[in-house]
Amino acid sequence: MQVSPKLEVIDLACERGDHRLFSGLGFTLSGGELMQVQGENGKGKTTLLRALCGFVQPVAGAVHWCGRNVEEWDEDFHAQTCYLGHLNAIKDELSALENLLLTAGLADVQLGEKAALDALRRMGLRRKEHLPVRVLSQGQRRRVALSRLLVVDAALWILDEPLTALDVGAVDLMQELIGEHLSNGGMTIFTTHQPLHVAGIQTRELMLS
Amino acid sequence: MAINWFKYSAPSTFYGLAGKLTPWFAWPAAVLFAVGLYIGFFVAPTDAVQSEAYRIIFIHVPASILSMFLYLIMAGYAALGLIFKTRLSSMMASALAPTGALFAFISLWTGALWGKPMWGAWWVWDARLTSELILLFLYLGFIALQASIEDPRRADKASALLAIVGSVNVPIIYYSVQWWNTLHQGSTIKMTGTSMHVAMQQSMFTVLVACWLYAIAVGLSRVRSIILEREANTQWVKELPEVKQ
Amino acid sequence: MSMSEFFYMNGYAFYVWGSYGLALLVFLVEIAMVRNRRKQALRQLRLMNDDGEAA
Amino acid sequence: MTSRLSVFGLLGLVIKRDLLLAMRRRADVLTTLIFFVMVVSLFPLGVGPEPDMLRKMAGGVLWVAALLSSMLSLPRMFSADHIDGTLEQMMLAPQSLTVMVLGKIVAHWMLSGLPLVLIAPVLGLQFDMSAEAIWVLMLALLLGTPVLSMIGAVGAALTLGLRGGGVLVSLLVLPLTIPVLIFGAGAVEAVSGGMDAASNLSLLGAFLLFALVFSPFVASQALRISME
Repeated sequence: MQVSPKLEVIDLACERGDHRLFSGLGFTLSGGELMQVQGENGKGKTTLLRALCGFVQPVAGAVHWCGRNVEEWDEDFHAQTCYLGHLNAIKDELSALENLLLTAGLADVQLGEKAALDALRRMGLRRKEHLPVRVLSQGQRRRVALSRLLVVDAALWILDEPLTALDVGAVDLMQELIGEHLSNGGMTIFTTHQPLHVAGIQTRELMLS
Repeated sequence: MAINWFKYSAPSTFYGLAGKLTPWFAWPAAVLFAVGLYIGFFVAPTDAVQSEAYRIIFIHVPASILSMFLYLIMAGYAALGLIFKTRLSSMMASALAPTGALFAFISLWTGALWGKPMWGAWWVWDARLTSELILLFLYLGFIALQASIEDPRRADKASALLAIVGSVNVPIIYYSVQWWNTLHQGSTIKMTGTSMHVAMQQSMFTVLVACWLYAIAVGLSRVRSIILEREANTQWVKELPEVKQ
Repeated sequence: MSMSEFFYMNGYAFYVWGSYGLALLVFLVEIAMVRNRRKQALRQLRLMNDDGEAA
Repeated sequence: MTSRLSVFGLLGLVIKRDLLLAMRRRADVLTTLIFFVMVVSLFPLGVGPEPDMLRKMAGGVLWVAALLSSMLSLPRMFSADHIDGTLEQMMLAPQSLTVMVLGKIVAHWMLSGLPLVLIAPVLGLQFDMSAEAIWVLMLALLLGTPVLSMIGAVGAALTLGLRGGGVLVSLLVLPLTIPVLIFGAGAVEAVSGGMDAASNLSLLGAFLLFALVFSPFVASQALRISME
C-alpha cells in the first residue's frame, strides 16, 4: 500500500552552542509541495535542514515522516531523502561518472553506466563525464553534485543553497527538475538567496527570525 | 521517605547543594590528613628494612588508589551523561579529570622518590609504576580532547566515548604490563602486607579517606565553576547573589 | 626524638619530605586553581550582566 | 522497501572506493611506508651497529616504528571525506554506518598496515634477525596492525575537524595501543629467546577479534558525535 509521504515538524527547537536558534517551529509538508526556508544569516536555516536529516539533535520537538518519528525510521527514512548541503560531496580525483556511480552505490541505488551518463548529460555535462572533477569549474562541480537527485529515488529533497555557483541555464534546469519531482508526488524543502520559481507551483515560505 | 534525586541532578539545584556540601568534605579532609600523618610519622615504628623511607607509602598508596578509582568514576559519570543526556554527569566527569591526573602525578613522583633509596634508581619499570604512567597519559588525553573541542556538548560526548574506551582498556593494559614485567623480571615494589604494623595500616587508611574527601570537595567546587560557565545564559545564574553584586 | 632527628629521617629526609612536600604543593596549587576558575567565571558573568543591562 | 546491498557488498564497495582514491593519490601511501623505513633505520645510527644489541632490539624497534607510522596516517582516515561532504552523505545513506566504517578501517589497514608487514622482512635483515624471528614478526604485525587501525579509527573519528587533530589523535590513541606493542614485540622476543611465541600471537589474535567486534560501532558513534 502506497502511503502518500508526509513530513511533519512538531514544535522543533534547535541550538547552536548556547544560542537558541529557533523554537516552537511546526509545519507539515505533503507530496507535491515546495517549501522555501527564509531568514537572515545565522537564523538557523542550515541547522533546520540538518535537523531534518538527523545530523543535529533538536533540543525539543520532533520530526515525523509518514506519521512516525524519524529516530524510529533510521535507515528507511534515509532511503527516502536526498540531502544536498553546501559541500558537494564529490571527489576531486575521480571523474564525474565515477563520482556519480559511487554516490549511487553508497545510497544503495542500482545504477548502470548508461543511466549515469544520461543523468550527467541531462545536467549539461556532456563530454565532461570522464574528466577528473578537479579540472571542472565550480558550477560544473555543483552540477555533478546535483545529478545525484536524478539517480536517487527519494521522495524528500532537502536542498541547502542548491543554486550556488550555477549559471542561468542551470538554474532553469533545476527549476524544471524540481517541477518534475513535485509532479511525481515528491516534496522539496530548500534554502536559497536567489529567486527560484517552479511553474505552476505555489512556493510555501517558512520564515525563521 | 523518598528523595527526589532528579531534582538534585538539575544544575541549578546542584549548584547550591554542592556549595553547601563542600565544607563538609573539605574540613574533615584536612583533619584526617593531619591525623593520618600524625599516626604515620609519630606512632608507626621505623621499618626494619626500609628505615624511615617507607613512610612515603602513606601518601603514595592512597594517591595511586585514588587515581585509578577516579578514572573509573569519571568514566562512569561520562557514560551516564552520554546515555541519559544528563548534563550534570558530564560536568562531574570533567570536574574530576584534573584531580585524577594530579593524583596520578603524585603517585608517580612519590614512587620515584621511594624507588631511589630502595633500588638506587629514580625510575624502575615496575608494573604498577608503568600502569600509573599510562593512566596519566589516559587522563591527559581526556583533558586534551575536551580542551580542544569548543562546543561543550560535543566535548562531553566525545570525551565520554574516549573515557569508556579507556576504561575498557585499563584492565587489559594493566595485565599486559604485568605480564611484560614478569617476563623481564623487573623489580617489583612489594610491601609485605601481613607484616605491616597496625599503625601503618591505620595511617594509610586514614590518609586514603582524607584523599577521598579532598577529591570530593575539590570536584564539587570545580563543578560549581563549570556549571557557571556552561549555564551563563540562563536566568537563574544571572540572579545568583554572587553574580548580581 | 628531637626535632632535628625527626626532620633528618635517618638520612632519607630528601625522599620523604620531597614526597610530602610535592603532594602538599599539588594540593595547594589545585585549590588555588579551583578558586581562580570560580573567580574567572564570576567575573565573566558580571561582565555579561553589565552588557545585558546596558543594551 | 529497496533492494539492500548485502553487508559484504557494501563493505567491498567502500574498500574499493578508498583504494581507488588512494591509487589516484599514491604519494600518501608511500610517505607512510618511507617514514617507517626511515625511523627503523635511524635506530642503529642512534644506538650503534653491534649485531647482538640490534638483534635484541629489533622486535621492539620495528613495533614502535609501526605504531608511529600508523599514527601518521590516522588523521587522514576520515578527514578528506569530512571536508568534501562525503561523510555527511555516508551518514545519510540508507545503510549501516558501522559497516561503512569497517570498510574504511580495512582500506586504511591495506594502505598503511599491510605495506609495513610486507617490508618488515627487509628491515628485519638489517637488524640481523633470524629467519624464524622474521616470520613471527610478520605474523605478529599481520595480527597487530589491524588493531592499530581499529583503535585509531575511534581516535580519528573523535578528533575529526579539530585544530591540531593530528597530534591529538596520537595522544589519545597511543596509550590504548600499548597492549598490542607489548605482545607484538613480546612475540618476536620470545622466538629470539628460543621460546614459543604462540601465546603472544594468540593474545594478539584475541585483541584483533575484540577490536573487530567493537571498534567499528564505537567509531561510527564517534563520527555521529563529531558531525553534529
